[in-house]
Amino acid sequence: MSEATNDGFDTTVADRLAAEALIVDVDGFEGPLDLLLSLSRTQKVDLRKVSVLQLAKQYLAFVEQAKALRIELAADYLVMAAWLAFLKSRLLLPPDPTEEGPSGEDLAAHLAFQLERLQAMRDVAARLMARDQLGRDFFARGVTQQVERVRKVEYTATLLDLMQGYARIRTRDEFRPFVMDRDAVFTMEQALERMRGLIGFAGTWTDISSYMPDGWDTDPVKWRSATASTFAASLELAKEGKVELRQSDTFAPIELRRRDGR
Amino acid sequence: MSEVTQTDTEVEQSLFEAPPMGEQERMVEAILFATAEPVTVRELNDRMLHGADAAEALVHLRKRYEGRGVNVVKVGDAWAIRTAPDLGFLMQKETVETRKLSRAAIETLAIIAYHQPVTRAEIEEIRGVSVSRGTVDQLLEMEWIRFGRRRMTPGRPVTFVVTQDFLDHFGLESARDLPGLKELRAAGLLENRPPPGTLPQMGEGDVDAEEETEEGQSELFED
Amino acid sequence: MSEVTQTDTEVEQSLFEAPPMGEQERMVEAILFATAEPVTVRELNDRMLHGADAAEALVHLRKRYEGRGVNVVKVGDAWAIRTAPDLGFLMQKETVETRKLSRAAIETLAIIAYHQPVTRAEIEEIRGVSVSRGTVDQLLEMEWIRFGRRRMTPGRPVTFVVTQDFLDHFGLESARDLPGLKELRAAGLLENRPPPGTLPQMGEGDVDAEEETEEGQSELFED
Repeated sequence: MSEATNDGFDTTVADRLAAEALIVDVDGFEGPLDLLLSLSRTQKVDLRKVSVLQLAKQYLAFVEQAKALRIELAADYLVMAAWLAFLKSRLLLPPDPTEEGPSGEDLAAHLAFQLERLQAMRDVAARLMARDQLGRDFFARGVTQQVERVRKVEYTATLLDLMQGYARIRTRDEFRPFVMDRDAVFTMEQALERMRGLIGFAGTWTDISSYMPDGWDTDPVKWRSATASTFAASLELAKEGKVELRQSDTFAPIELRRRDGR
Repeated sequence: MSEVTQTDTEVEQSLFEAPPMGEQERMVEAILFATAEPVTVRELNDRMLHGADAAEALVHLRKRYEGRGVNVVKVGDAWAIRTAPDLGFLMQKETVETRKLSRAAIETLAIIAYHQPVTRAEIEEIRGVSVSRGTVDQLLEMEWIRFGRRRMTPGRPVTFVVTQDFLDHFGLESARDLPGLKELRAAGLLENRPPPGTLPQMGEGDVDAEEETEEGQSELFED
Repeated sequence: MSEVTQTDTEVEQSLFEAPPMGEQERMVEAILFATAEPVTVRELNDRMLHGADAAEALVHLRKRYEGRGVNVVKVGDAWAIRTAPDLGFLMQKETVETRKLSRAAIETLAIIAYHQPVTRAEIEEIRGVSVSRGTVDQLLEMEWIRFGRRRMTPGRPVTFVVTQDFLDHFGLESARDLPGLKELRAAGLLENRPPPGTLPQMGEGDVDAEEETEEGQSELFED
């Protein structure tokens, strides 16, 4: 830098400063709308009275300048430039009745609305941040007492639960005799076994009741069980083809004899 | 309801008589003092004895603390005790360094507060630039904003609204008390005016701008 | 200390006049509220403006909070605001969970009630399964059973009996009032046979290891 000639130094510095200013500015802007808002401030009027035409010219001039300085502008800046160029032509030319779409004035009014709204949001954001804030201007309780949650489990049982519980245990005891009650049950297996041993002697028709086990006729419960199992065993033996069964009449005694020829 | 049931209820209630108002005031005072977070009237009633009227007790308590070193403040539908703002200077020791919010975050927050419920596309339309994920995430993380209802428009976009923490932080009783809200509305600046014809879409296009209008806002701001 | 220094101090103090006592009280109130630790008078004076008299402000403030929901209390040589002792219950939320006693516990309890005084070995013999320590401990803890006299048999085993609490809970005058087996049967509580297709389980009965044995047994009865 110090080696530069006086002339060269002057031009480069001016150029560079201008370029840097623009670069910094473009970087500092949050998009084309923000840039437009900044530009509109140079008009030093109420945003409602801003001249959109003038704003469009300013913006386009800015973009031209950026191009001249070979500053790369983001695509949305260029899109906005194209749209503003279109808006500018609409605002300058007398309205063409054959042309469709919104008028230049409508478009300009909306842009002005957008700028005003953005500015309004910035103003209230500033007002919001200027408010007293918790932890900075006013404070919450320093010591906090958490609500202690005491969980207490209470077990309950009703008298019915208790009695049913006891009944359950005692019933279990009563089931044990019931298991022994199997003595009062003459199973079909027992009957089959008994009859298989006896049918060898049954060459003639015999009442099946004569195959009933000994000593089972005194207790009616036992009697019933033995009758059922003896009858079932007879059917089983008939199915096996070992015996023949006959009954002369309904409720008449059922008779059995060994089947010959086997 | 049958008469029997009514009588039963009465009997039950008389068993737990509400303590006198002075006592209720003490209870509310103790609960609010004990907690840093705002407490809802409902929770106060739940924690106090049967038949307590926390809402009334709060009216008395608020009055009692007027002009004192600490005040009873309303935050949304909850209540809290906060030090008087003019005494903040005494509390430098207690000041918590808050992360400095970026300009984008502050603007986004303001837009959400004033336009809530508001979609991301609407925020982008207002700011003229796309909203970075990080900005929204930061505000969500600070619990200053939360998701609101989805918009019943194509794509069913999510909306954002501000939270009770936000109100608490900025000492607002409700979102209706936001500074300048009335003026903004009167000036039509909270309207979602659709761009005439075709405009260059800024940020992501918001397809549903027309249907949205203000109906969403009215839910929150008008009663 | 040199005279010069003293004069300097005086000048400095006169520049900042102490605020009126009411204001000092507000300050102390705010500091005590917002600070996590109890604060000493010295620290209060340091944080307030020059010439403040925190000690006096504390006297007033303490008086102001007398009988309120929170009180100004001295903690060691420092001061703090604390919930009034009689309102401590507000800081606790008791949730009572009612659970049904396990089947194992009910059966054990029933055996103790019907057979008291009874040893653990006897309970096990009657139930047909071993009695877990936890079950007996739970019943002891509930104060429904207690230790009775030791049996004068080898090993001098402890016995269990039911307590007055037990009788109160079940509305019994004495354990002798428990219905006998005949009455249980008459009440339909003793079934001779489990209904076909079901296990002989009454109530829902939580499944624990001990019950598995029972289920095994019941299978024996159904064929």
